[in-house]
Amino acid sequence: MLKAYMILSILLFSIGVVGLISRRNIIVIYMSIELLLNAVNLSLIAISADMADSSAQVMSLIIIAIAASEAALFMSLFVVLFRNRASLDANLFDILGNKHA
Amino acid sequence: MRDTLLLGILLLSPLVTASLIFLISLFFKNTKQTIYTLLALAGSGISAAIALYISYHSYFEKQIFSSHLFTWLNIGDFTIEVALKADALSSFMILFVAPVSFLIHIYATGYMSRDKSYGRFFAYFNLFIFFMFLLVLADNPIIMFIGWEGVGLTSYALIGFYFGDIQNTYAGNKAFIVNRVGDFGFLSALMLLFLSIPSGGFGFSNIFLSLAHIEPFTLSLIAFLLFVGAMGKSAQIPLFVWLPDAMAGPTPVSALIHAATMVTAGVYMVARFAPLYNMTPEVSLFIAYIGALSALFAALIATKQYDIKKILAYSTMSQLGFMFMALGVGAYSTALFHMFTHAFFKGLLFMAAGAIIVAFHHKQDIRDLRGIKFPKIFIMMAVASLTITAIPPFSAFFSKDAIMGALYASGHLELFAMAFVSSILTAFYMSRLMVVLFFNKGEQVAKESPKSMFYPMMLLTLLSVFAGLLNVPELFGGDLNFSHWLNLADKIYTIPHAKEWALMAVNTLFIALVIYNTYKKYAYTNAIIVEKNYGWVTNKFYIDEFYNKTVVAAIDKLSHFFEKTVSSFLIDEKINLTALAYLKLGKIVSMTENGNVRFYALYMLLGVVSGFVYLYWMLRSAV
Amino acid sequence: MSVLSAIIFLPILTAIFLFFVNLHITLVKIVYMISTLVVAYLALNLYIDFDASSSMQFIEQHAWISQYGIEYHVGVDGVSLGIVMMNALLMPLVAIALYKQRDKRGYWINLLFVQGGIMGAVLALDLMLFYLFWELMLLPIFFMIGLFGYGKSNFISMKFNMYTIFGSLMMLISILYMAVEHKEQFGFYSFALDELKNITLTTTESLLVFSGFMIAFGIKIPIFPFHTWLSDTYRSAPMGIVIVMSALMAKLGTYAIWRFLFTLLNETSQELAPYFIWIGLFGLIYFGISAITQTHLKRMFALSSASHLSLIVVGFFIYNSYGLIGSSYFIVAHALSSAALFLMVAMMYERVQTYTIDSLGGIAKFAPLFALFFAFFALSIVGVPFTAGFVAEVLIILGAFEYDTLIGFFAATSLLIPMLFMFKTISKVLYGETNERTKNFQDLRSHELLAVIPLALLILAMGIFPNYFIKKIEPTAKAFVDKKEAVYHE
Amino acid sequence: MSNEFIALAVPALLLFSAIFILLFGFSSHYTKNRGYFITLATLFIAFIISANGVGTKYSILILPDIFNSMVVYDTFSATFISLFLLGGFLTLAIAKSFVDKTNFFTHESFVLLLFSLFGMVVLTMANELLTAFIALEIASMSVYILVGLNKNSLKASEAFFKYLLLGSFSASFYLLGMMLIYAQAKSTNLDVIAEYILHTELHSQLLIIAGSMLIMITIMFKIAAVPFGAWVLDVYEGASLPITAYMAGVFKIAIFAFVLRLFLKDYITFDAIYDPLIIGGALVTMFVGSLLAVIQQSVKKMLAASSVVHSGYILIAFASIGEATSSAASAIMFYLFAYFISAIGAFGVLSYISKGSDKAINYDDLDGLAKTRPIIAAALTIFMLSLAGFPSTIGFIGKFYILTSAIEAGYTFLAFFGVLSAFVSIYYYFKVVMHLYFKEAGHVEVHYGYKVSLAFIVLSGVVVLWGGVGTSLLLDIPGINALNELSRYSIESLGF
Amino acid sequence: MQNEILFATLALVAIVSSIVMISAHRPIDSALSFIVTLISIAALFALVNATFLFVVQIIIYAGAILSLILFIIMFLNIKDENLPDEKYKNRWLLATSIIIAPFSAILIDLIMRSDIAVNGVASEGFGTIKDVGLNLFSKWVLPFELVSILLLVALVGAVTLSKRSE
Repeated sequence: MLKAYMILSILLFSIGVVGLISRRNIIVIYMSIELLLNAVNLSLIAISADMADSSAQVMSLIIIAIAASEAALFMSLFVVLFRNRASLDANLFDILGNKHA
Repeated sequence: MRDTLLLGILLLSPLVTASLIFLISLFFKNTKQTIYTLLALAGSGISAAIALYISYHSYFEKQIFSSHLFTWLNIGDFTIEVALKADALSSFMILFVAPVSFLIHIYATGYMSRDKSYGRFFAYFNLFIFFMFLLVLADNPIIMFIGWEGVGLTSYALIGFYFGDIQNTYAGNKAFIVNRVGDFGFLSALMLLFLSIPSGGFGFSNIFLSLAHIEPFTLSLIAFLLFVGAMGKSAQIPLFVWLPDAMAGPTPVSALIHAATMVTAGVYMVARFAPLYNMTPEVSLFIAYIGALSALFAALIATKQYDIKKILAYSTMSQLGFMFMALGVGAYSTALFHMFTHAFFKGLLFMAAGAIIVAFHHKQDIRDLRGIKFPKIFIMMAVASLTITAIPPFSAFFSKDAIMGALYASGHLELFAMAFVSSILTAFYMSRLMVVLFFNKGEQVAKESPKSMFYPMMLLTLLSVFAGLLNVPELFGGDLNFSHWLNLADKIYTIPHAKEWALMAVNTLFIALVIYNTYKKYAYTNAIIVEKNYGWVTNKFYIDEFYNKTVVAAIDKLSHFFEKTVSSFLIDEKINLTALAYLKLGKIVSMTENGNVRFYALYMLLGVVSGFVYLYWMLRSAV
Repeated sequence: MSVLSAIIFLPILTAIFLFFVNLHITLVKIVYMISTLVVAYLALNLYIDFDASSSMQFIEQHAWISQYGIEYHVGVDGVSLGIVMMNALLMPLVAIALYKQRDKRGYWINLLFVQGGIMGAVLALDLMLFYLFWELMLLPIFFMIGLFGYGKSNFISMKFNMYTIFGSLMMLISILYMAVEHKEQFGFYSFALDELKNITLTTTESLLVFSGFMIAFGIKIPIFPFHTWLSDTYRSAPMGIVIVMSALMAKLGTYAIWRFLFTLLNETSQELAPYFIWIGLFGLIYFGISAITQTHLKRMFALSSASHLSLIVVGFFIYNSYGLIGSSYFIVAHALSSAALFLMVAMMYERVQTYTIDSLGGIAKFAPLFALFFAFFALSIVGVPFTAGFVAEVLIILGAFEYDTLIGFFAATSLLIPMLFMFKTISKVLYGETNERTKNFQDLRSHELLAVIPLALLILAMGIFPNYFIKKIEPTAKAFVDKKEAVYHE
Repeated sequence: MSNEFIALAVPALLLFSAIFILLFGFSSHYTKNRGYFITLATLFIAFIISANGVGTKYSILILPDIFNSMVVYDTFSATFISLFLLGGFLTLAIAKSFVDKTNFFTHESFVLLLFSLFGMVVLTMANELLTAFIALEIASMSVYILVGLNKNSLKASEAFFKYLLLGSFSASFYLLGMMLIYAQAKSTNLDVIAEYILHTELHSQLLIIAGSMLIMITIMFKIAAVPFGAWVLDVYEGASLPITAYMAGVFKIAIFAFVLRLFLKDYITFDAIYDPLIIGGALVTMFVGSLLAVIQQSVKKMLAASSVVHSGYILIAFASIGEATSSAASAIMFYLFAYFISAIGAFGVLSYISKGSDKAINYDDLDGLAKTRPIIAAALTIFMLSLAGFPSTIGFIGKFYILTSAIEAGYTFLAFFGVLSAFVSIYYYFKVVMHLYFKEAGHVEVHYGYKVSLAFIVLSGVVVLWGGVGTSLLLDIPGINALNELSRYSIESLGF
Repeated sequence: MQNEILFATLALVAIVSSIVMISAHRPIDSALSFIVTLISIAALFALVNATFLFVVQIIIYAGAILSLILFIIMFLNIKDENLPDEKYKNRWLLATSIIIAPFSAILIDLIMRSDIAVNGVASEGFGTIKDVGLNLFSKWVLPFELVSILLLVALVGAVTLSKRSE
């Protein structure tokens, strides 16, 4: 069961990565990141169950808290970005690249 | 102590006076000429006096003067002393070098009297005789080489004396550079010689003692390379090209350096190394051939020259060829004796030419100087010309005849033949010169030369006539005093008196015939004007052009090739290109920095994936 | 603090002082003069106190970076003494000759820095210390070219910098490699010359280490084919630095070959010697011939320097006492001559504002003193008798002949090749018709005379009485040759 | 002061000060200057306290019962903590003009600065993966926000965006890796993991290896190793200069402090597996970094790209850690000292002369500075030389150690490539010097004021020089030897 | 067996919904499918007796964070025309999937090969709030405290960044 959970978690993680890279919409990108964290959590819970030790659950609890703080930052990021460019297209934000140098 | 003093003063008085003149002329612009004159004459005069004194003692008392001044270099076995030695050979050399220099000094005070650079001239002049003495008196070849180079250097300065015309400077450059080619050989020879000698110092005596230890090939190489040095200095084929150009210098310079002293240094050097050359007959023979060729070649060119000094220059080269022929067959004393007489008559010829040039406003072309009226000069020049053509009983008769005899006796008849032809040609070009100058209709009358020019010439005239008496052969009841004095490792050739008489007679007869014919051809005609003044002979067989086209042009081309093609294009440009390529690559790589965050994430992913692929590969082989 | 440290650090400290204290330019020059004269005085004392019967002396040794065995370790022997003396002598003379031309503080500060750097590099006996100074002396040169150079000076200073640092970095790798090897073989780090020479390396290792060093030295000298920075740099650099480069810095490269390569990698050096002899001979001819068609004086003399430096390299690599003494002597002789000649060129430039040979001519007519000295120094570079260069060349040629006859002949071409361009130059610059530029040519002023006369006298003295000078080098040379013998007998 | 006290006092001080400023910021008594000086004073005091822990060799677990052995205080952490505090202090001190002239430097920025330092302090002491991660997140998030402080600036926002996004992305790799390690070793404590590795076969370590790899990716991201460091140019460019200095000089060192501990404790066992990766990473990082650096027009970007190269150098030493443990580890420490001070100095000078403007400082902007501001120009030159590894500066000594350790470990070729990229770096660093000295100023510069900032710049310059030549022979001030001792003690306190 | 079926179902739901999330054009669709993912993950938690975490997951993620996202989407009032025109979205998705495939495959293979499962027997009350809480405050107190600071940082940051500059 543990391995199944872990494999599922790896798959979700990969899907998250794919989403993160492939999508231009920053909100979707953000959700992909959240998916990454959830994937890790899923494994941790499984490990916890397997070990019959709730430490891993604590860890995932903490990760959820971290995710929450990331969420706070991302929310403000959306605000800042949208305020500046009225768009949440990741491709638009490239003035720092060499194209404009 | 006495030796040191004598040799030291002999050597240093020209140097000191030269330096003084230099300093004065540089820092006190308005010095009177008299002061220079006094200094210059004092310098050479003292030397001349001491030289006569030394020669006297050497000749009559067989004394050897030697002096050790200081150690020049001492590294392990390599010890070079600054040592002077006046043995018979050196004494003989200074016997004519010093007085002739002195005479030419006096002459030059007159000749140069109106030149602005009077002081500079004498500074160089005295410096030159210092180096010449160093060359002659040195007791080891390295010091001799220093003198050898030094005369070349001062000669360079004097040839380019009138530096306002860049061509004169180039002539000086040419002289020095060609000389240095010879020096290259000379120095190489010395190095080889030094390294071949077991130990015990590098003085001449020790060198000659050690010659037997040297293996034959090295010895020949050394002998050959030494002669390369002599070729340069004594203007032999193929290193003669500088001598005619060297006539760009003031005439006293030509008289002193390019007739009487410096150019004879090669002869002196070969004679100095006589023991060496006696051991390498093939090189000696080579020398003889080079001498013969030079004599013939120069004489041939001289027949078609029009510049009075150039004629004399080629004549010098030709006479030097005679000397080398004698050296080549081992008749060292004979060669030296010819050198001795040559110093007088050639010096005289140049001085006379100088007097003419001064008197006729620096005209040098004999076609412009046809039929000049200049009686005193005419007499002196006639004497000198007769001397050079070896008409008895003038001095050169004895010397040149001895050479012919030696050549004949040595069995190398081809050499003899070449010498004979050269001798005939000599008679032709000298008489051509004389006849054109003096036996033609012309209105040009010169004013008399100043006394300072005249008296030295007088003295030299006398010497030209009588110097031969010092080495009268047995044939005429003499006992070859000179040869005995010099006591060189001569090869003794004896030929029957009858043959000798015959040779002499034939020779003299031919010369007389040539002179007569020449007179007939050129006297009071315009033969000189209408004769063909182009062609191979007139243009000196295009040797200069040949050198220019090959050596000089090749070096220039090579220089461009090195600088433009190799350095700039092949190396530097490639280095710059590498740098540019790096920048270009940077530009390409920076395209990954396109500012798009998704790409950055993609790079990360690629990194992750490749890392994991690597890891998996690693672990597969591990597990 | 020994005299050597004083010689090294006095200029550097003076430079730092001058940098921070904003003095009037006249005062700067005075401070410069005082500093360099004190150094000259110290160096003279050093020369007098130098014991001609032994090799390395005045050793000073302190721990510096102790964990890595890096020491402050300096000492002087016959060969380095020559460069120290030249460095001490030339710096004040440069100032005497050029003080009117240069009114920038940076000029003098940088010169002081260079002096200290060169002193340090010459005297260092610890490889790290050597490397430190070796690099440090680069910096002021970089600044000098960039600040006071001509033409595309920015580009050229950068190029020069990159070129030389490339070499230095290669050398750094070699040094580090040797130090690490030392640790592996003896258990502790050391960068001392005396220690590092004990390590044993495989053939490949020693070849690679050797090349690292050689690239650094080869670029600095420069030997073919590392020379392409040379002519542009010389052309662009201000004269003070040109003098330093040609008279001192380049010599340092040859010196370092001898000091470090021959000590550390004696066998490899001997094995590779033939190649470098040929490279050197090729360079001698190559640079000499390249110089012939140059039209820019500084470029020409740059190539001329390179040509002679190649000969010095040959002298070192022929590995006998003649070669060594000859090269050491040539280092000094050429330093004097080339410095003097470049000084003359600088004075000339001040008057005519051109370096182009073809636009000059007839200077000798109005400026006999200038012409005299110019010609004298030029001839001393060619190596005519009675000048120091002659002695050196004779010794190197002798050494070359001892090594091999053919190589001897090639080495002897040094009699010919420099002449080809030098005489052309003398003729075109000094002789011929005067023109617009040269007709008002002012002869040497007294302060300029003051600068060149000592050089001329020293060149003459070294040419006429070489034995007096060579005695100081001989023990060093003997030790060197003994070492070579030791290798042969093993 | 007992070490335990120091270990608790320093983070506590930072934390309390941060919270104090946070609250004080809402009060009407708050002025920017006060906030600034309180922060500065906090940093200074914290530095003084922590500096007491430097120099002797010890290693203690802090309150092991309460904190469950999750944090450890040893010479290693003490040294690094002092270093960041000093770094933070210097950055802030030099940035005085910048702080004054910009309006986005509100009290929150001081708070965030202190928080980030707090995070780094904990990170350095962390002996457990999750603790380390949270500490890292505290530090990172503070820095993300600091990057985006100037929210009116498009550049800053964009930098914030990129940094946050990629940072979170990379952080999730860390968590994934941690999860894998935990799954295998059943613990996240470094010591326990090390124990586990020591007593099991490779077969039972597969997930630890994979997990370590994933953690390494996060670290590579933070130190901007290629290909994980693509963000660095953009973010450095977008952030305001003091923050850039802070990131380059301080934050990066904190990461390295953690990595070094991680490496020495756990990774070293997998040396054979990771070495080729690190070597490859080092080579690519140096190569690409120097390629990027040579073509930059902006000095700031150039410094950013060159910081990538410096990461490459440090990776060389990491590769060598397996074979030449103590020398490589001390080399890393020393190199970090060297890079720290030089980078802070270099960015500090840029921030000093930028006067708070958002504009990128191009090479041309430095033209003629040597004439108008000789001292500043000289200081910048010294920093450039140090970054380039020019002898007589601390940067050279650092590079020297790195190269030596590489050679000692048998990676001479790596040292060779290191030297090659150092060669290229000469170009772009000297280009700065060239512009400072050789070009004429296009415009006349007014004076910049703030003697304090200037004093600290000069001080840094002197330290850079002293670190390159300093020896107790001359003055009784700790020089190279002392720094060496320090790094050796630090490494030994980790058990080596 | 029942567990396996449940797991398989939930896993399928999670995967499908997450794929929908990353490929939906409109963010609101993504968010909604993401909720499905989160809930299925929460259900997976519950499946292994992590009851407390199940609750937390539902409350914080599906509740708080997702509402926040939705709120932001609404708040910013992003219209369809403001959405990026993702022409090559599918290609990107495909390409990235191919790129990441080795990574996933390797990790899965490693997991399959490793001996991680200990099959511990859960005690009574495992995964309850008490169990987790005790653990949290005994072993994990430091991370807990640190997380609070992290949240504070995030808070300060969010406030700083979101407030309009004066």
